[in-house]
Amino acid sequence: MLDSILFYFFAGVAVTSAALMVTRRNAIHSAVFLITTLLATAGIFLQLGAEFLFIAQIILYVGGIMVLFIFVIMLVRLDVALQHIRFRMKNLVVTIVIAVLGAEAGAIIYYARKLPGQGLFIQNMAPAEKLAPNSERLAESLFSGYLLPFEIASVLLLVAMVGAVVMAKNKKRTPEES
Amino acid sequence: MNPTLHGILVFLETWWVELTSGIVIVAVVPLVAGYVVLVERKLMADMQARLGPMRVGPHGLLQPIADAVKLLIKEDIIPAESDKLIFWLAPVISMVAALTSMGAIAFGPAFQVARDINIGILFVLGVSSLGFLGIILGGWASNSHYSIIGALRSTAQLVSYETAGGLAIISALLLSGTLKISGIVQAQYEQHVWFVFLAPVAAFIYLVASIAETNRAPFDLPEAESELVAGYMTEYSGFRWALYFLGEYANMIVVGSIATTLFLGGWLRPFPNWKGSGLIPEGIVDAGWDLVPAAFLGLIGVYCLYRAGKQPAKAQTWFMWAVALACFVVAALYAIPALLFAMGIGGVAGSLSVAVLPGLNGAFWFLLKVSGYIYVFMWLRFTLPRYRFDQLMHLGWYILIPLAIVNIFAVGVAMLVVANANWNHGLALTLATILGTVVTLLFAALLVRWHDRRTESASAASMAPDSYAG
Amino acid sequence: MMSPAHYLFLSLALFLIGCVGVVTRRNVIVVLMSIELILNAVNINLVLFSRVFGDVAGQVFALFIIADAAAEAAVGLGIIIAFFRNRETILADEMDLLKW
Amino acid sequence: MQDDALQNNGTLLGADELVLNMGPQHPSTHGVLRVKLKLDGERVRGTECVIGYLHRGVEKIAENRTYQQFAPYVDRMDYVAAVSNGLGYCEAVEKLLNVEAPPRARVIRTILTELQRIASHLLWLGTHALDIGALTPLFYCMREREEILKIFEKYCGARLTTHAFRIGGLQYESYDGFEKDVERFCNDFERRIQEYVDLLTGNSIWISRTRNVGILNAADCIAMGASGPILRAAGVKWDLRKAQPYAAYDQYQFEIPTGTSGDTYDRYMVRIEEMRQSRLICLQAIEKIPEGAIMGKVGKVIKPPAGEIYHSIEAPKGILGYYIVSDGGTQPYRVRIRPPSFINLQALDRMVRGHLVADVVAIIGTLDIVLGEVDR
Repeated sequence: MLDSILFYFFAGVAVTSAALMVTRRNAIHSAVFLITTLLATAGIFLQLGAEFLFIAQIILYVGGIMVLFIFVIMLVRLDVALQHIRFRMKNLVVTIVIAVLGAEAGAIIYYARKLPGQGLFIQNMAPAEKLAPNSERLAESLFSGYLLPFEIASVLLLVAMVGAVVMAKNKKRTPEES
Repeated sequence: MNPTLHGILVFLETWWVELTSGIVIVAVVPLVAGYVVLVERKLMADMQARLGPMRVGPHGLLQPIADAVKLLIKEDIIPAESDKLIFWLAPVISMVAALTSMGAIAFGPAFQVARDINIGILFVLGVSSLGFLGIILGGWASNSHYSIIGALRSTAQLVSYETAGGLAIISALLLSGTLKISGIVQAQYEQHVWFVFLAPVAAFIYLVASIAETNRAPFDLPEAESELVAGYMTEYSGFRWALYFLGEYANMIVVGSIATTLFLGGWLRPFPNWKGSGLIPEGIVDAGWDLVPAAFLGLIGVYCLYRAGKQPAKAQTWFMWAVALACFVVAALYAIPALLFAMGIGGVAGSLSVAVLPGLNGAFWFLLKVSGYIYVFMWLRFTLPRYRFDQLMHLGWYILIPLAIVNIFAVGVAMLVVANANWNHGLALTLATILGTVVTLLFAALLVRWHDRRTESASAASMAPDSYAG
Repeated sequence: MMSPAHYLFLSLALFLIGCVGVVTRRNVIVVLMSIELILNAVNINLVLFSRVFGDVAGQVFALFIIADAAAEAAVGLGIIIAFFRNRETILADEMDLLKW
Repeated sequence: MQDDALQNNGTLLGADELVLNMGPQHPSTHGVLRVKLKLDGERVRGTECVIGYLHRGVEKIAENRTYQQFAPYVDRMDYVAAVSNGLGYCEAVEKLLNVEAPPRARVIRTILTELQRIASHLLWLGTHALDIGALTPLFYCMREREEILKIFEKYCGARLTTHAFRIGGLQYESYDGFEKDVERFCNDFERRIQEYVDLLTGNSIWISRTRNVGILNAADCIAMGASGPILRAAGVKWDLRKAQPYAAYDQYQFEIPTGTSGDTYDRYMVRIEEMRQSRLICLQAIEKIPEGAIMGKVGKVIKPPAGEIYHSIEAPKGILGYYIVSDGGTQPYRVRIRPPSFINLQALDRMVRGHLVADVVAIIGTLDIVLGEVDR
């Protein structure tokens, strides 16, 4: 009972604010709605027993990435950010195509659910205890089996950081140390 | 019975402690924050040779309520060119983040809303850091240059100092080996020492970083009133402003709680493991500690009696008497279960005291430590001038963050040494801690020297030819 | 207990909304945000299946995706800033030069 | 201001400079100074001072008042150092009349003026520290200033705009216990100064906020006519109390404190030391206040002979000069006042270039301007 209320609440918030995010003209509003979506998704993670991802989502996504977005939106011109979405035929067509694709995928999920035992996927979840304690299990996995990808990810982040700094550095300005 | 009603009843039965704690947090914390403001003003007045608020209520004790009423009935101004939605939303984010993060804090062994979440400390950190979304959005939405400069400063500052603070916390987490809040306190109990003594450098870095995170002087640049009028809050007034303000003070309580949990032993009393040597029997020591909160309240009462005669007005004298009386009554109420417990009286009263006493004592010690931490905040605010933005950034990136990283390694190596050495555990611990601290401090000294030389040469270079260039 | 299909539908919905955003919006920043939304939808699937199979690997991958999203956002926004500085625009359909 | 910026591409990123309007309502422009800052990020690329929000036409008023009637007006210029203003004006008119105040009057004038210097510097110190973010010194300074204002109040009944002196001498005898009050204040004051020094001088944040900030070297000071502590902090040993002694300054021993680099920290040190020296002057002066009349030979109607005179004194903020032209009537033909704050304010642009917004506040504070005097 509580579980489904929570799920529908989070899912509703996520989908609604995602839709609002795509349709708002103002980029800051989009960012705020994306933050709402991300927080709702974090709630879904928590419901799925992924505590660590829940907090990683909040700290990294909302506290890090989205702040970066807002920062950049603040830096670039406002009247550009306020551009209207011009409704064009192209957009309509694209949206319809995506909707059709979505309907197909939805149908697949729906019918796959109707075919128990066909081996498409398991209907019921494993007990939550299998993943507890979550952060310890995650850490074990991360630092044993996935150590190399982990290191690569850290290198990726470093490269991205350096790249972003190089990219965003103002070359016109005379270098001035304070 | 109606199944829905039954479901609700079951739900309530399972979750009533959490629900009550949650309601208490939402209802009480704003009030507490208001009184923290009053305490701050009183302390500031005391340090500045004046009286502070005296008009509303005896010794200004009703001032926070009067302030709240004033702010509530103030005209609600939204600047014409502002972004209304965001302007409306931003202070709410600030406040909600601070209150939500309190959910996972353990204000004692019994008072915790989100009990036993595995990532407790990360939850508190992560959610409280969302508060600065409120700051940056509010600064942007106000559409004022002061606000936006304040918001930009705030973002840069929070990002830098959260990094330093997070790295400092890692040292303590290494020592405790868990993210669970009760686990961290338990680890300090089991290791017989508060982590502030095992990782003093980390505790200090966290102190500095937490001052910066809460935008308090000397790091109050985002709202530096002499430079940016009020920074990101410039365009805010009335109740929205009050939300920001309460958010800031609630945040102070949050960082104070984090520091208390991680470094100051949480709800543990001093010397929690010391059960008395041969001279004093175990029960007496425990009972003595149990009586400390009551004695503390009693002392406040005695002080009130002492001050009562010196009040300028009759009403204030009576008020002081009343406060003293209240203190004595509460102290007596507090002392009874402790005494019952000590005397080993069983029965209903005895079992009740056994159930209630540890929780109450824990909350007392926890709040005492948090108050001490917040007092340090205030003390620094009244004493120190404000940093400049570039100095703030240099301090964060060139000194605190490298220092925190080195400290993590120092603590890690010290832990390895302690784990592998076959010496006396306590001796190894002391030695390793001292060594780790010394290494870190040496590194700090090097950093500071390097940094000083660097800024000196930089400022000399920028001053000499450039300063008069049009 | 909700069935996995519920989560799949949620993830699908977010994914599709993200796709619509990427294709229809002109503001590059919003396009980047839509990509974040898509990645997030993928994360829901990963976490869901991690739970369904009782294997933590899915969550590890979700963590990697978050890291990747951070890297992507940093570089993407860096490019946007550099582009804005030179061209004074952040509209996707005005980004029609390969060199400036 | 928004419009200005929008024309320059309108953004923080795209714009070459962002124009920030500081004042006239701003907590730390010390009144109604308006400074338009041209910023690059937080770095100041240029400034433009807009003054005149407090203009009352003091010089014009003088032409329609008798010499005595005009005396209270000068108190309203530098209203935190009213006594000094009055001293300069009275002495200027006395010079025009060719009379001298009696010795007793001159000594009492000296004591009050030096007390006023301390009060002015105290107010400066408190607000300057507040600008840089130290909250507490302000209240300590106010506490000591209050003692001085009490002495003023006992002497002439007014605290701020005192109108303590009259042309030709004094109107009021010093009250009973005047010497004792001054002595008590001076004896306490040494200890009190130490409190500020403890709070600020060695504080590393204070030092880093003031060292190498707003440097104005000696040549620039002289070129711009900057005077007072600003000039002395740049290393120029120039003090009118020594150079052209007036009142009774030639009778007392005191040092002229000077700095070396002319930065904000030096100006702070110079002013702190000046307070100490003023205290010494007061102590020397109360030792022997000569007996005698307090009013010189000045008629009820002051009609100076036609001519012109320039007289300047060392006010707390710098050289305060009065240029008075008389046409032989009861009202001055023209009065021109050289206000130290106005001249010192010129240096602002040069001092803040290349610094950050936070330094602008510190530099406005260190200039010790009073807008009543700048705008007159």
